[in-house]
Parts: sequence; C-alpha cells; structure tokens
Amino acid sequence: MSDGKTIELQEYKSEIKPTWCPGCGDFAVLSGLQKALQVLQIEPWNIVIVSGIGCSSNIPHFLSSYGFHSIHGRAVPVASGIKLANSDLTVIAAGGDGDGYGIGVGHFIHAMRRNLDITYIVMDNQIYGLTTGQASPTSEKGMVTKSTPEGVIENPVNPLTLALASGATYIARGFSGDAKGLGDLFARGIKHKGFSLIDVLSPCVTYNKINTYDWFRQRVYSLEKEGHNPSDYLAAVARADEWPNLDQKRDRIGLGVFYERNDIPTYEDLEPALKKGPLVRQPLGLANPEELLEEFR
Amino acid sequence: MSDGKTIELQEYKSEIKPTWCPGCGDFAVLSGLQKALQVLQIEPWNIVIVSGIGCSSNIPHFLSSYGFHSIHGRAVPVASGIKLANSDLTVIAAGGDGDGYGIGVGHFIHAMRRNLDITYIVMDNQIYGLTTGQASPTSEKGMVTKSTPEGVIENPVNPLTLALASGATYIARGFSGDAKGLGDLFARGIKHKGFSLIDVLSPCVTYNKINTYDWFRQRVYSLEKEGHNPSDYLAAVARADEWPNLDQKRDRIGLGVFYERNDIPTYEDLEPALKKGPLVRQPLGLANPEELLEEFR
Amino acid sequence: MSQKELVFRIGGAAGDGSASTAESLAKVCTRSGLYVFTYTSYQSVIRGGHSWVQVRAAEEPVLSQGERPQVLICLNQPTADIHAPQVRENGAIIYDSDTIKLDGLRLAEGVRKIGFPLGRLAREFSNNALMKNTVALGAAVRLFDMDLAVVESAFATVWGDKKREIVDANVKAAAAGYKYVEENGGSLNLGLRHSGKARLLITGNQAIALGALAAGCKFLAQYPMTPASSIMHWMADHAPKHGVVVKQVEDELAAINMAIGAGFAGVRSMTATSGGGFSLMVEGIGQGGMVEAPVVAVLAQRAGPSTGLPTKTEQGDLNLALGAGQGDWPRAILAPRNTDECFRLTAEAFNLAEVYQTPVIVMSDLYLSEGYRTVEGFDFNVPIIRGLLAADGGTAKDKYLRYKITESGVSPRALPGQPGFQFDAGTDEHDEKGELISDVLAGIPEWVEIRKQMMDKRMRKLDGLRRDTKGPELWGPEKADITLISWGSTQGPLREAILDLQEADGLPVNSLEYAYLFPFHADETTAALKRAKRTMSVEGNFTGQFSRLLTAETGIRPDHFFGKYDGEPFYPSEIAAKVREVLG
Amino acid sequence: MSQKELVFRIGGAAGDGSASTAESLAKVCTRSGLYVFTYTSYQSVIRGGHSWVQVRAAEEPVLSQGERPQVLICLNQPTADIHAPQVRENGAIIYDSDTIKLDGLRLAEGVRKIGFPLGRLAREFSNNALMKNTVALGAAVRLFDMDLAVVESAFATVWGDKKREIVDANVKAAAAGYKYVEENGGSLNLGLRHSGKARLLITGNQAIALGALAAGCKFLAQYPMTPASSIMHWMADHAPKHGVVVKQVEDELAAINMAIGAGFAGVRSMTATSGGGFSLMVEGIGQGGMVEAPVVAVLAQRAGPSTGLPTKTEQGDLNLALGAGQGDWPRAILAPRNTDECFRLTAEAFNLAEVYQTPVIVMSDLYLSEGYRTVEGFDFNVPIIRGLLAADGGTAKDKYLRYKITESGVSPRALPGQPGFQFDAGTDEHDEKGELISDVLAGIPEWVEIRKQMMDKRMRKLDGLRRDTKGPELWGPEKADITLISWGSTQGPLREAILDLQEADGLPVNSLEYAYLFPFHADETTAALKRAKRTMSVEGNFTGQFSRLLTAETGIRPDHFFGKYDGEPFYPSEIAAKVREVLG
Ligand SMILES: Cc1ncc(C[n+]2csc(CCOP(=O)(O)OP(=O)(O)O)c2C)c(N)n1
Ligand SMILES: Cc1ncc(C[n+]2csc(CCOP(=O)(O)OP(=O)(O)O)c2C)c(N)n1
Ligand code: SF4
Ligand code: SF4
Ligand SMILES: [Mg+2]
Ligand SMILES: [Mg+2]
Repeated sequence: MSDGKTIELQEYKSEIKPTWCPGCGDFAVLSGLQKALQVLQIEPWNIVIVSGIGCSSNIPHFLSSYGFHSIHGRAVPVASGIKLANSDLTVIAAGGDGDGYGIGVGHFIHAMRRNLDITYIVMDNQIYGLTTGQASPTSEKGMVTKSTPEGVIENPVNPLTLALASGATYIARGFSGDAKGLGDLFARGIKHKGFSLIDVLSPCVTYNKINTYDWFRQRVYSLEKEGHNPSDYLAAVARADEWPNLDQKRDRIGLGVFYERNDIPTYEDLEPALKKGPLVRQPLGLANPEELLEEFR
Repeated sequence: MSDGKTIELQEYKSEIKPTWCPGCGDFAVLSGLQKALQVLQIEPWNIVIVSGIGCSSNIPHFLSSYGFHSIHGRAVPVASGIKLANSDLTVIAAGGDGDGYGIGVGHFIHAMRRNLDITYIVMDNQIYGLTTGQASPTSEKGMVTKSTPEGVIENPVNPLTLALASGATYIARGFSGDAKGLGDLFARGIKHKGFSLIDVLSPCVTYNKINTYDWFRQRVYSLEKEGHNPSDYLAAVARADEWPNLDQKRDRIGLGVFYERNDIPTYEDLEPALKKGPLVRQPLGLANPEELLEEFR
Repeated sequence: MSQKELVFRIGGAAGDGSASTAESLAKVCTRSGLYVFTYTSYQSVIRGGHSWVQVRAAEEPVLSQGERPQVLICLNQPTADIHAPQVRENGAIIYDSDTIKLDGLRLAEGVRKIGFPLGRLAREFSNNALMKNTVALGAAVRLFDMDLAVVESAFATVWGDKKREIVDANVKAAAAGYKYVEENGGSLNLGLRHSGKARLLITGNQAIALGALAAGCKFLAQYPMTPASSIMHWMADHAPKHGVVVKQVEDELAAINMAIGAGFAGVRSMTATSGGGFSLMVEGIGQGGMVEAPVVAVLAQRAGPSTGLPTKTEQGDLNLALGAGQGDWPRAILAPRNTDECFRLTAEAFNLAEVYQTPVIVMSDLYLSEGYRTVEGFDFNVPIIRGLLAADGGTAKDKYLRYKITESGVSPRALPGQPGFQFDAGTDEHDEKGELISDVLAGIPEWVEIRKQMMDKRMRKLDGLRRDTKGPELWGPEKADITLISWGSTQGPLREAILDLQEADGLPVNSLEYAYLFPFHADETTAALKRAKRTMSVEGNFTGQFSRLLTAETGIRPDHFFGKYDGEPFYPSEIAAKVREVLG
Repeated sequence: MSQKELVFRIGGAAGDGSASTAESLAKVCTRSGLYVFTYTSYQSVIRGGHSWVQVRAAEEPVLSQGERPQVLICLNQPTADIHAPQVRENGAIIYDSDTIKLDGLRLAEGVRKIGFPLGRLAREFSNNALMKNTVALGAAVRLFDMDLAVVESAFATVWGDKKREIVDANVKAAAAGYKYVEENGGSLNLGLRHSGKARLLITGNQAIALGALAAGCKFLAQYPMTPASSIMHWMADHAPKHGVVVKQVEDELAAINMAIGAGFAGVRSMTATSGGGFSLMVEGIGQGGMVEAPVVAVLAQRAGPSTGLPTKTEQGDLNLALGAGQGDWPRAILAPRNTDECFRLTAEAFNLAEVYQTPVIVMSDLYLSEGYRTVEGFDFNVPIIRGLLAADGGTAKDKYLRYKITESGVSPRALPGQPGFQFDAGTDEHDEKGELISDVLAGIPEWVEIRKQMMDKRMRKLDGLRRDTKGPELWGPEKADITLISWGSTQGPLREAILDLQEADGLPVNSLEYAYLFPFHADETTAALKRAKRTMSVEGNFTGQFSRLLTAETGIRPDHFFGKYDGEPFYPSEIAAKVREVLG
C-alpha cells in the first residue's frame, strides 16, 4: 500500500499448489484469508502466517507472505514471539483443531488472556486429518475413528466458550461452506486490536463422514440475522453453548461474531519495552553500561 | 470402614509436620481434606493424592494415604492414569494455581471434558510460592511480583469459567478462611461422580501481600445464601464472571458450589474395558492368543 | 543373492490404493507359502504426491525389501516415469493403456509392456475407482504363477463375509487381469514353488502390540504420530475384548504421565510415539526413574530433525533416548532387530520394567514398525515376572520402606489399595520411606550421605538390567575380513549384504548386532571387537549415534562408518558396495 | 592454600535472613578491597529447615567457597549443633546467648564463644526480628578488622536513600555488635589488608543477564525454575530501560517457542531454565536447528534426577543437552567456567547463534549461577556479529533461497517485514526455498538427494562452530603427574586443589578445562591428553557424562573418574585427597 498501488489478490498467492484433498474445507479458508488480506491491503512482506502441524497447518506454503510452519501445537507461542519482536507485522496463527485445541490448548488459553494483537484461525474439522483420521478434541461423543473404534467417550471441547472464559476479545465462527462470510470474519478479526479467534467449520471430506458440508448446512444460522449482540457476554456464552455442549444438543450452530470488545488494551500496548516501538528497530548493545555495574560494587 | 470400625481423624494424619509458612492458607486445605475423608470414611489405603510441584503440592506428604508427588503441572494426567488403572480408588489431585492453571492448564481442560471421577483441589494463592514469588496465571492485572516489577499485564485466568466451558460436572470455590466450608465442599466434591474442581482461595502470607485473608473477607459471599441454583449453567457463568473478569471488577467473590450436574456419565462408566471391573483386578496375559493371529494369516 | 524371489512394485498417488493392493498381494504370497517383506514409500499427504510399495517374496526367509522389481504396476504416469526404468530384464510393467504411456522410457532388456484398458475393464465390475488396481493385481498374480483361488481367499479375509458382493466383484476383476496376461504372454516363469505352510504376515507395530498384550499390558496412553500410530489403532481395535484401556490423550506429556500413573497403580502400562512426541516425554520419563514406576515407552523413529520427514525412516533418536530426563537415572533401551523381536522384546520390556521398577524404552523405526514381514509364529508363553511386590509377603507393614536401600537397588513395591503400606512416591529426592529430603534436610551432612545412597541404590539397577539382558550377537563367520556393527532394524539388509558378499565375492564378513542397547554390554563388545580384523558401523543416522555410545563405553572406535540419513532404508547392495569400497 | 583469607559462615532456618546478612558481609569485604566467593546452602522450603551461607574473602582471587570457617554466626540452635564443631582453631562463634547453647559441642582449640543477647540488643533499634542478624554482622566485622564506615556505605546502597531510617537502625545495630566484640576480646587478627580497589561482586546469573544485555538481547521468555529464575528477575528489573521484553510465560514449551519466534523475526532472543524446564524445550530447540533460527538457551543445572534437589548443584544435564531434539542437528554447547565467562560466553553465544543460525546452549549450574563472586570488571565492547543477512545486500530478491546450500552451511537470512524476500520456515524437511519436501516429494530419487544435501548443509555448520570456538585450556605446569579433566564450574575448586597439591605435597598436577563442549575439540584434546602421564576426569554427576563425550569423540578414556552427585559443590580438599589416593 505504501506506494499507493493497490495490491492484487494474485500477489497473496504462492507458486505452491495446495496439497489438500479435493473438496477439503481448508481451500475456502485459504481463499477467504487471501481475500481478507487483499481487502485490508496488507503488504505480503508484512504478514507472517504461523502454523503447527496438520493438513491445515500447511497453509503458510500456499500464501505469499512470510511463513513459519512450526511444530505441532506451538503455532501460538511462535506467533507470540514474532509479534513481540516486531509488533509492526500482521501476525496470523493458523492450524487444526488438534493442533490448537488438543496439544496446544494451554498456549491458546494463555494467549487469549494476554490479548496480543494476533489473529488465530482454527480449521476445525473435528478430526486428525494428517495422521489419517483419529479423534480430535472437537470430535463429537460417539464418533467412530481409528483411535476410537467404540466411539469417542469424551465430551468435545467447545472452543468458543473456552475463548469466552479466557479473555479473547474477538470470537467468531465461520464455515467453509460460506466463503464470503469467512473473508469478512477474517478481515474483521485481523483489523481487531487484540486476540481474535476464528473457529472455522472446515470439513475433512476424507476422514470425517459425519460433520459434512451438508450436516452443517442443516444446522447453521447467522448470529447477526438473529440479532445477537456481540458485546453481551452472557448472550455470547448462551449462543456458544448451543453446540457443542454437555447435553449433546446439536440442532443449532451459530455463525458470525459471538463476542467482540475493543476497550481492552492489547499486550503490546501495555508492554513497557515496546513504548519505543518494535524491538527489531531498537538499537542493540548498551548505551551506558557502566551505570549497570553500580549495584555490584 | 470395611470392618465396621470408625476411622478416626488421626488416621488421616501423617508423621510429617507440614513445612508451610505459619499462616499459609494450605493448612486449612489439609485439615479440610482430612475432615472430608473422615466424614466419608474412606480408608486411607484406598486414597491416592496426586500433586505437582509447589508449596501446595507438598500436601501428599502430610496426609496418611498413598501419595504421588509428581512433576510440575502433571498431577492431573498422573491422577487420571491411576484412576483408570484402579477405578476403585478415591483419587484426588491437588496443587497450586501455577501447577494447575499455568503449566498444567491443557491437562486440566482435557480432564474436565473426560469427566473422570477425580476430585481436583487447587490451592489458589495467585502467586508462585515455592519459587519465591513470581506472577501466577491468577495474579491480578497490575500486581507487582519478582517477574513483573512493572505489574502483571495479562488478564488473569478464571478457573471457574474455564471449568464451566470445559465440562466439569462439579465446580466450587472455597476459602481457607472458612475451614468448615472447605471440608463440606471437599466432601461433596469427592462424593460427586465425575470431575470435581474445587478452587480454594488459599492466601500465601509470604509473597502475596494483596490477596490476603482480609482482602477476601471483605469480598466473599455465600452463593447458597444468595439462592444460587447450581444446576443453572448461565447463572453459574454469571456468578463465576464476577471475579476475576476483563473489567477488573473485584467487589464480589462467590463461595460455594457454582455448578453441579449428576446426569453426565463418568469416563469410567463409558470405558468398555472397565465393564469387567478395575484393570488391576483383571487377569494378565491372553486367554486365547491364537485367535488373535487369524488376521495375520 | 541367488535365491529365487519375486519382487513386485506398485506406485501411484496417495489415495490411489497402492498400499492395499500391495497388501493383498503380500497376503496372497504368504498364503502361497512364501516369505514376504514389504516396504512402503509414501509421503506426508493424504491425496496426491507419489507413493509406492514394494513386495518381495521367496521360498526362504527374506530380510529386506529387495532391489529392482520384476513386476511394476503403474497407477499413474509419474510412477511409470520414475520406476519403469528400474524393472529388471525380462520383467513386466502393468499399466492402463488408456491413461499411461511408456514411450520414450528406457527399459531394461526384454521387459514386457502389459498395457491394457484397466480402468475400462474394472468398470464392468464396480464403479469404485480403485477396482482397476484389482485387475492389475490379477495380472501380476498370473505373471507370478500364483493361484486365483488364493486371491479369492485373501479377499474374503480382508472384507469378511458381510461384504460378500465386494469380494465377488474383486474376484471377478482379478480374474479379468489374470486372463489378460494368460492370453498375452503368460507367466514370467520365475520358478518359485507356491505351496507350503502359510505363515504370519505382520507389521512391526502389530507385533509390538501383540507382545504387549501377551505380556499383560492393560493400559496404553498414546497420541497419534507416524510411525507409532498403528500401535494405538491395533490396540484400540482389540482393547475391549482383552480388558485393555486404550486412550488417545491430549498430548505426549499426558501420555507418559498417565502411563506412569497407571504403572504406579499396579497395571502393566505403556505409551508409544515417535521422536517428536518422545521429546515431550523427556521430563515425564525421568520422573518414572525417580519414583521407580514401571512403564514401557515405544519410540518408533522417523527421519528428523524436528518434524523432518514424517513418513521416512531413520535411526536418529538414540541420543534423545540416552539423554532423556535430568541427571542420571537407570533406564533400559531395547531395539528389536526384526518383527519377531518386536514381539519378544516388547514382552520382555514389561518384565524388565516391573522387575527393575523403572522405564524401559523400546526403539523401532518406520522401516520396521510399518513394514509387513513374515514371522513363523509367536510364543505366547511369555513369562510374566512382576518383580518384588510388598504384597508377596516378607515385607512388614509397620516399618515399610518403599525405597529401601538394597543391594540390587530394587525395593518392595506396594500398590495403592493395599492396607497398611501407604507411602508417598516423590520426584524430589527422598528417603527410604519416600519422604522429601529436598525441603528441610538437603545439605545436612547425614542427609547428604543418604542422598548419595539413594542415587547409588537407583543406579545399581543398571547392573541387574545388564545381567538380565543379552550382549551383542555375532552373526556370520567367526573369521571375517570386516565386522559390521549395527543395531535394531538394520539387521535384515545388513545380513543380506553379508550373504551377498560371501556368495558373489567370496568375502567373509560378519556382523555384531545389538538389540539391547542400554545398559551397554561393554565386556562382550570389547571381547568381540578384539577379534575383529576391521570394523565398520552401519546405522541410519548422520553422526553415528550408536557408534558413539559404543566408543564412550569401550574406548573402541569403529574403523569406518556408514551412515544413512536420506530417509530411505538401507539396501543390501549399498552396504555391500560400501564394504567393497572399504576393503578394496 | 597458605594465602591469608577470611571464611565466614552464617546459618539459620529459611526466612531467618542468613542470605541477606551474608550478602551484606560479602559487599563489605568487596568494598574493603578483597576478592570474595560465596556459597549458599539452602533447601526447597520457604520457612524453616536449615540454610547457611559461607563467605570467603582474601587479598588474592579466591576460587572456591573454602573449607572450615573462622567465624560462625548461629541464628538458631541447629546451626550451632551442625556447624560449631567445624569452626577453625582460634575462630569465633557468635550467637544469641538467650536462645542458643553451645554446651556439650566439641569445639576446636581456642574457639571464642561470643554469646550475648543479640535479640534483646537488636530490639533497641527496631522491632524487625532480623535486626539481630545485623548486630551479629557488626560483631563479625570487628573480628575481621573491617571498617564500620564500609558497613554503613554497604547498607546505604542496599536500601538506598529512600529508606534512610532503616539504614540508620541497621548501622546502629551493627555498631552495637561491633562494640561488644571490641570490648570482649577484639579482632581475630587474621592479618588481611582491608583496602584497595573495590571490584564487582556478582552472581553467575547476573553476569549471564549482563552478557545478554551487552550482546543486544532484546527478548527473554522464561518460566521460573531454580536456579535459573534470577536471570529473569534481574532482566525484568532492567528490561524497560533497555528496551528488552521480558516475559514470564505459561511453561517452558512456550518459552522456547516464543524465543525462537522472536529470533526468527530478527531480535536477539533467549530463554533460561533448569533441567526440568529444558526437558520440556527438547522438541522446540530441535525446531530451531531445523528452521535455522538463532536462539540462546541457558540451562542452569541443579541436582536431578527429576525434580531432584531443587536447591542443590550438579552437572548432570549434559546428556540432556547433547540429546535434545530428534535426529541430528547442529548445536553449540558452551559451559562458562566462572562468573567472568558467564558474561563473555553468553555474549558470544548470541554471535554464534546468529552467525550459524542455530540454537546455542549455555550450561551453568546452581553453584555458578547463584554464588556471588568477585570479577574485575566486564568488557562491554562486545562485538555484535549478526551473521549473513539478506538485507546486507548481495542477495537477489527474485530467486531468494532462504536455505541456500552453501559451503559453510549458512544461508542468507531474510527477516519478516523485508519486501520481496518472503519465504516459509518449516520444520518439515524442505528445499532451498523452504518449501516442503515431506509432502509430495519425499522418496523421489532426486529429492532424496536434496534431502541429503540439506542435512549435509546444516551439519556443516558444526565445522564453523568448532573453528569459531576454543579448544580446552591446559592450566598448570606443562609436566604433571596427573591431568585433571573438567568442564564448567568445576574450574575453581579444581584449580585450588592443584595449587594446594603443589604447595603442600610438591605434586605437579595440571588441568584440562572445557568451556566449549560442543562441537567437541577432538584434535586439541587428543594432543593434550597424549602428553598426559595420567588422567582423571572430575565432574559433578554420577556417570561421567562429559568423560563419555570425550571418549566418544577421541577414543581416549580417562584413567580415573571422580564424580560427585550428592548435591554439594566440589571442595578443593576432596579433589586433592582423591588425587593423592589415585597417585599414592
Ligand atoms: C509432538 C507431535 N505429536 C504428534 C504429531 C503427529 N501429528 C501431526 S499432525 C497431527 C494432528 C493433526 O490434526 P489437526 O491439528 O486437527 O490438523 P488437520 O490435519 O486435521 O488439519 C498429529 C497428531 C506431531 N507432528 N508432533
Ligand atoms: C518443568 C518445571 N518448571 C518449573 C519448575 C519450578 N517450579 C516449582 S514450583 C513452581 C510454581 C509453584 O507455583 P504454584 O503451582 O502456584 O504452587 P505454590 O507454590 O504457589 O503453592 C515452579 C515454577 C519445575 N519444578 N518444573
Ligand atoms: S485429509 Fe481431510 S483435512 Fe486433510 S486435506 Fe484431506 S480433506 Fe483436508
Ligand atoms: S510461600 Fe506462601 S504458599 Fe508457600 S508455604 Fe509460604 S505462605 Fe504458603
Ligand atoms: Mg483437524
Ligand atoms: Mg500458587
């Protein structure tokens, strides 16, 4: 944007062809994200996409930006380190439900309470795709998978109530069957100052034969259309608890922004060392080292 | 209980004198727990207390039962393994806020959604005691500690909303200033079939000079007396969100049972291999091994 | 080697069904009385890319995936491009003539191009796109002179009675391919006898799981990770019937800690993972050493570093296993050399873990864990030795010492639920009772001494573990021009290389093979290597992790090192070539 | 050693204030121109138990905590019981005669019992219970012939101007103790000159933190763990002023991953922990090796295994550092031998990490990290070498290869935010651009070759790292009856033992000291050890982890091994005794 020229959508696309299975929900996430970045006109070199490991976590390779395809479950801390080192960057963490809500759920919770200005996109297919179909933390009770031939006996994680409990300041749910809606949710999340979670219902056409596009289409509805007020915390909890929940009710699944508030300072705002700007731009070495030695004399 | 003789309180006490600082909130937890076990007449040898690392995590040594003083943050998975191996045992996990909500928060969330019949007691002093006073995940925003000389800039974890979001089926808050109440909450939690969380406000008199007994006394109230209905999920969320919360409101802190439901099967109930009883009692080796080889021919 | 063999390869994209077709063929070979060895080359992707499987079979035991194939099935064009030139003289290439071209490819002499409309033919029997593989399979079966009836029986086992129509359609499809070859050149006349005893065809991971079941394993906590995942899958399938709790947990931290909890509570318990997950178990497994809880941890290696090549093999995690945990604690590390040992050593690991009350690590790798191999059978008469238990009597309740200092380092173990033996297991340094030394006693002279005694006690277990495990096996001629040192799964290709060197070059070569890595058997090693004229260590990693262990323990440095770290398994030919180079 | 010295000890329960009183005395010694060395023996408990501090000072540099004290302050009865018998001939014991009894203790000849009502006296100046320590401190100062004015200036620095009343009360309390001794026997007449240049008194951790600041560290992510926590505390105190983000994070997994993220993004970043936390960093640090991100990880060791003895020292985590991560990747491991090197090697670690774009581990231990020592000063003129950056020019944008295969193994590094150099850093095996090999290319012959080249490229960095670091230092006489091999913090006590053996026994002994552990300097080692008559390795662990590394790298096995694993630091006298035993 800096030189006044519009950045074209094409410039967000890399040379690498996505390796996802035809029909995988992650394609819509990729194109939605590219669209959102283009709408916001963020220069590709000022974006870092950080992922973990999983089918979904291959996404950095398909976008033309800086990318860090990290280890399983650690996308969020890696992204946090990047953001703190260079707070001028647009930092997006992305990955799977296993990556983010399974092995990585601890980092997820702590990142939310920090309210770093990071956007976290979870491609939630309720299954472990890359490892060929085991149960994930969002697999519904009873689901038969390679690791649960008798059916899952855990209650699923509800990412939205978890986020509501943990201080995320932008909490949304998208659906790969609604590409347009996805782009909007991403753009709004990236613009939002603070931690944004966008849980995307992104069907795995190969290993999840239950939670398919059709299954979702029969259940999803727009929060906005039903007049949900995203600043109402308890209303957001009630909407989020519609699915999944302990009672295994699964007839209504809201899409859109569950919760947003813009009055909570970000971590970067509060961090004293960043008052002088991003760390990468601050001078190395010590100006007056001898001063530091006084306490040791 | 087996031989009809009442087990005396004394029998739950070990020879080891607690090494906590005089006045530490953890003393009340210890005696409350002993009392609860005695009230329930659970044989000391059928109890396993599993802890992590921290001042609070020394608790197994002060109780006469089986104890597993594990590593930092892993009390809950160790306890889960014990419970699954021998579901006849009364398994209690116990430890600090750092142990359970910091490094261990991932296990905490996943244990709750499993609804194993375990009681988890967190001695929440909003500080890292044993490592001499750094911020903990429940330290309030602005608190000055050894690691945060400019004040904490994270929003604190709210263990109760987290538990409500994660499927725990008994969620309570106690206070070391109310020893009687503690004993009751513990007894009810242990009796409860399913995962019980009891977050105990347990002041650290040495390193937390803010959240003192007095500070709490000015703010706590009884949920029961205010007519809170523990089967009302949204009401529980609203009560839990009173403190801590994003708005840093801190005038009302509810004590008692926030949420309880008894209609969700426990993990042990659902686990097919436990239908024949605890694993420790099932025969070793294979009855008809050759049958297993058929698939390989 | 000169023995008669068949080598078959099939390749396509991920999702094209190479693996299941190859598996069927392997089953057919097994039921035809042959020894089988398979290797699957695949990639970390669900659809697309390029994957292929090699099946090798012979009348005598086969120890590696073999080299160039005689028969290749191409399921897509890249397979033809990459693999067709490798097909042996007078071999055959089966492909769909509608979609694949062999033009311009440099083929060996006499290679038959068996191109026919596989896809079109297949559609007669089913609209499943994978049915064309079955047609090709039928063609291969004819080339190898095997029996269609065996194919039918194999299909029947795979799909079972409930899916009779599927079986029927497949049988018809196979027959069509069979017929095509019958009418177009017939058999390759490899001359293998297809009869005799059907043995077992099983992967290393299945053998590990079976070994665990046989040893009385009751609890498996695992998090999926290639190439360890199939242990969990197989166990989960068989768990309820055998009273085993199989839990996919939230991460590997949970897996090892749950498994240790279960071990502490008195059941035989296990976890399994690959290097990435094992990295996360490092703290937990050290805990097992300190609280003296039995647990078995399977570490199925894949190519690193870091996420590395998730579907490729390597022996690069030995340093990780040797260094896991803080400080010094007694561990045992076993590395099965083959599928049979996957069963036996896993079962043994449970005994060692309980007898010595400490974690035991079983190291395999993708090559061994995922490959199908023939075994003669398993001896399910596995002794179950639970070690010193307080319940067995002889231990007084009133002054029960869970961590009693003994000569063997092993102390009587009480299990929760046992009246009167209450104790605390602690990861802090503790006294014989289990009470903390760290909090008020550390540094006080008499307790400094007790701390030292507790260390000595625990570390003494290594003596027993060494005594109870075997030294390296010297295989091949007593007198050899060079001794090859190997560990774990390298055994097979290495032995074949040795046989080949003997046969083709008249070179006497032997091998010193390790299945029990730690505690290391230094005396036997020194004795064996003293007699060696020349030595070369052969391992699947960059730095020679095992050679370094051997040198650290004995001061002996192998004269040469052949390390492989490109993700591919060893081929006998390259080991033989290296030996020739070194000796030549 | 025969040099004049003062050795002071103070003991009590945790919370009794031994540490701060000892620190004050150490500061007074420093300001009196002496070289100082302190050792604190404490326990993992906040109140109670038994902790004590030893302060040793002399006109010449002191390299260990020393042995028996001349002056002991007992803050409680157990201190008297445990330590009083150790006070040297003609030394003195200061204690509160109202609460402590020395009756029945076997004291050395001529030991003065300086019992007076410390507590009662102290209450005249303040109702702070710890004020009695200050009275005792004053008494000690008089025994050592030091100046009350220096005490006052030390107090003024500790509490600062804002707490003038505290300073005044303490000065008065010290004066009272001083006066009591003045009137009751006066000085011990140790004969040390108390004048001269005031040097710096600093802990290893503070020196590490200072070294990091000097090298331009901008980011520290850490989770508290003894004995690494004080790095974070000190950094946090100084962070905002120096533009450093210091984050206490949720666990050590987060710490290493955040630090790597920050390093990738272009700032010099670091984490610090002890063995338990490092265990959790194992996967993350290997990731750094694969994505080629610079990061410095400080591993301050404590006694294991597992939680072990959190407040006690050991050198038991070398295997952990050597084995961290899956597969083989290039790492550097540095182990400062003393406080001065804590500063210098930490600073150097940042250069190595950036020049070689790989994680560098700095290993200290509780003994070195927490002890106060004298250093002459620090050279803040630390060169800051950022290594090969794409931004420095010479790298074309259009065909930018982040992981370009080069002779050195180092490739030009672009930083996010730099237009035109977009690339992906991946933990899967990747090509020169950073794109995955693992997902559709692995196993295809040409890509198998590229995978190998990528491994070779990364591992070539070890050559550069070896070239850029120093071999072991041979210290002491060229010709020696025995060469002692050591690493890290063992340097001090070991050198003192050598000096003592020379002086007392006329025995020529030298030492081969390692500060740069990995990549190992094998050639220099072999050369040095070839000249050694006899060798003994001296390290603070059970199995001789470093000796094993040395043997693995050179084939040379030290003739003897002296390992200490009781949690206590080495004492020069025990090393000397061991040498005498071995040589005798
Ligand atoms: C520490 C570790 N454990 C396990 C794995 C294996 N692994 C790779 S991806 C994955 C799960 C993928 O599931 P998810 O995050 O939901 O992504 P998806 O493939 O469904 O998009 C696992 C378990 C790993 N790479 N690292
Ligand atoms: C992996 C690991 N990291 C760090 C530590 C150091 N450590 C011991 S206890 C503790 C925190 C204690 O805080 P909390 O859990 O709140 O318990 P409290 O002492 O306050 O009761 C820490 C960080 C450790 N033992 N292991
Ligand atoms: S396996 Fe599932 S998640 Fe993975 S690429 Fe295929 S459809 Fe997508
Ligand atoms: S430091 Fe705090 S938490 Fe620890 S024992 Fe003392 S009062 Fe209790
Ligand atoms: Mg998924
Ligand atoms: Mg705490």
